[in-house]
Amino acid sequence: MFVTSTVSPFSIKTEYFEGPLELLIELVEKRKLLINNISLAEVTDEYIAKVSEMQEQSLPNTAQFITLAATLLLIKSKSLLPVLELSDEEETTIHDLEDRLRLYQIYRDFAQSLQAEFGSCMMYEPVYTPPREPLFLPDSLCTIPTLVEGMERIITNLPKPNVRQVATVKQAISLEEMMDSLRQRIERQIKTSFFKMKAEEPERKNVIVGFLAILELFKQGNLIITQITRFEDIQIEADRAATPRYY
Amino acid sequence: MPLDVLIEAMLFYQSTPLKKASLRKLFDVSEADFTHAIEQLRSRLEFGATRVVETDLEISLTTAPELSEFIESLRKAELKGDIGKAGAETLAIILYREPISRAEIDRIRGVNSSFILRNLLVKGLVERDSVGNSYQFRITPELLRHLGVTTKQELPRFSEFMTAVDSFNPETA
Amino acid sequence: MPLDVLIEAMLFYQSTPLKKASLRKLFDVSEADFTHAIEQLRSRLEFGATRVVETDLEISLTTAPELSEFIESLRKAELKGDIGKAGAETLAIILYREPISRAEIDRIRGVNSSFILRNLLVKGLVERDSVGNSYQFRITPELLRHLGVTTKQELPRFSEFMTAVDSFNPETA
Repeated sequence: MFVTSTVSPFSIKTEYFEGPLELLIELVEKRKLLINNISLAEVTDEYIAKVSEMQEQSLPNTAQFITLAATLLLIKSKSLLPVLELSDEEETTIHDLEDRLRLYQIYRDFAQSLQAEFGSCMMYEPVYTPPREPLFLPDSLCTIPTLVEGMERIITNLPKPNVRQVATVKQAISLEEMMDSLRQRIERQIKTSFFKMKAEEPERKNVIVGFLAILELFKQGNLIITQITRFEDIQIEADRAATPRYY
Repeated sequence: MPLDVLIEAMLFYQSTPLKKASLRKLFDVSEADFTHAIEQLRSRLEFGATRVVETDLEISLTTAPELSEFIESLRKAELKGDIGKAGAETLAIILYREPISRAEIDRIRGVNSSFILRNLLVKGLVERDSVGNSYQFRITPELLRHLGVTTKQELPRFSEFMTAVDSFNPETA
Repeated sequence: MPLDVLIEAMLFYQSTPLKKASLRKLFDVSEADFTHAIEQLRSRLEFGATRVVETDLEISLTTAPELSEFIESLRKAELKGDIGKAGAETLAIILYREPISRAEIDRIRGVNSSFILRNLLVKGLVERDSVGNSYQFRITPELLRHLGVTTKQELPRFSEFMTAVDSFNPETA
């Protein structure tokens, strides 16, 4: 695709995904899973690793990949941490993602058969042979001013790559920013040692990994979550006496 | 002269896709008569070298798909090119949903499609009409020629694909 | 594929008279088989819009003589209409950028220009030269005289337009 020609020849060549849905469906299918909350939670880490890689290589459309990463993280956080409260809007976004992905999968499957079919059995129009008798029929549009106007229209309609890039940069948030805001939100609901972890960890990327690891611990039951009364702080403890306590 | 012969003459003479609406206007016939004439033409040509390729708006006369290898042997080697994953995906969406705006295509693909649409326009595989402030995209006979079918309904797996997409409710489809 | 269909495909696709001797050589058939196939083709086409026209040496596919009046009216209509906005744009690119290939014209305009180019060719406003596998288009000397252009550089805003087109790189679009 066109990206290989714009990326410098020295960058590492990785499999290129044009859109976030394309990447997501690929990850789900690679594991032979159906599209649902469980499978989406399962591929979240790998999806995020991939987007983080894309961000480093400054590939196009990264912003759209990050938006989807945020939804995936919500799905994953909710599956590992059922106490996490989601807004109605977030519930809808999650539900819509599954539907969008299923629909996308149908189009993508059909596209694969189109791609295989394309050009394999061409039907041809006759070769065009211009008339032999030389005619010359200029009309009222064949004047220099009209043609200059035509040229102006063409130039106005040329795609403006730079304008588009600037617009994308403005709205783009980085993967780290997105993860940070989600982390803060979970912290508001649950007390954990995220702050401590962050202070000890200068590499932002590792904060993400740490965050995912903690979520993973919940799932594996290595942390105990206690909520004394409703609306009160949630206490998190390690499940083994030997490990240090988190609050 | 029967209408089907006149239409064939016109397609043969122009040897490029023509608007069905202009043909109907030229011959001053109803849609039913026109459709009937096209059917007659299709069945008359069945055992010959040519086929009628038809989209919602256009019609064209081309060589039969079974002749593709033979015609290719006559041509100077020419790159047919691959449409790529993104191109095929965009075409699949247009095939099902035409006429469709870029915004809707972007929504289904989850990514900006302006580059890919421009590419498909340049190749003549889709065309666009200006509707209000935006463009509506449609497939062209050129695309069907490349896929070796005379109508999109003939595409392998097309009805299966239609049913699958239809089963989604309209607001998400 | 039956021989008569192959011959029809060849005549339809090439849309120019072909040497009978070369066709026989291409299909590696005897004169009798060839003549028989032509007879079959003639009778199959009898009720359609096209006819096989044969001279001693050549063979071609044309519209039936009964349709000549109709075809003539099409030709006149085609010559009568003006080139339109799209025609003026295409003519403008050729004027400023000649010699230019169709692919390049399409790339700059962002749409397929093949139909428009035919119209400009028919009207004698542009001409084409075969270069390798493709064609290069130029303004005809008649139109240049009509426009009063002697050198491209004296065209209005020449360098401004050239810079704008040159700086457009579709790879990054």
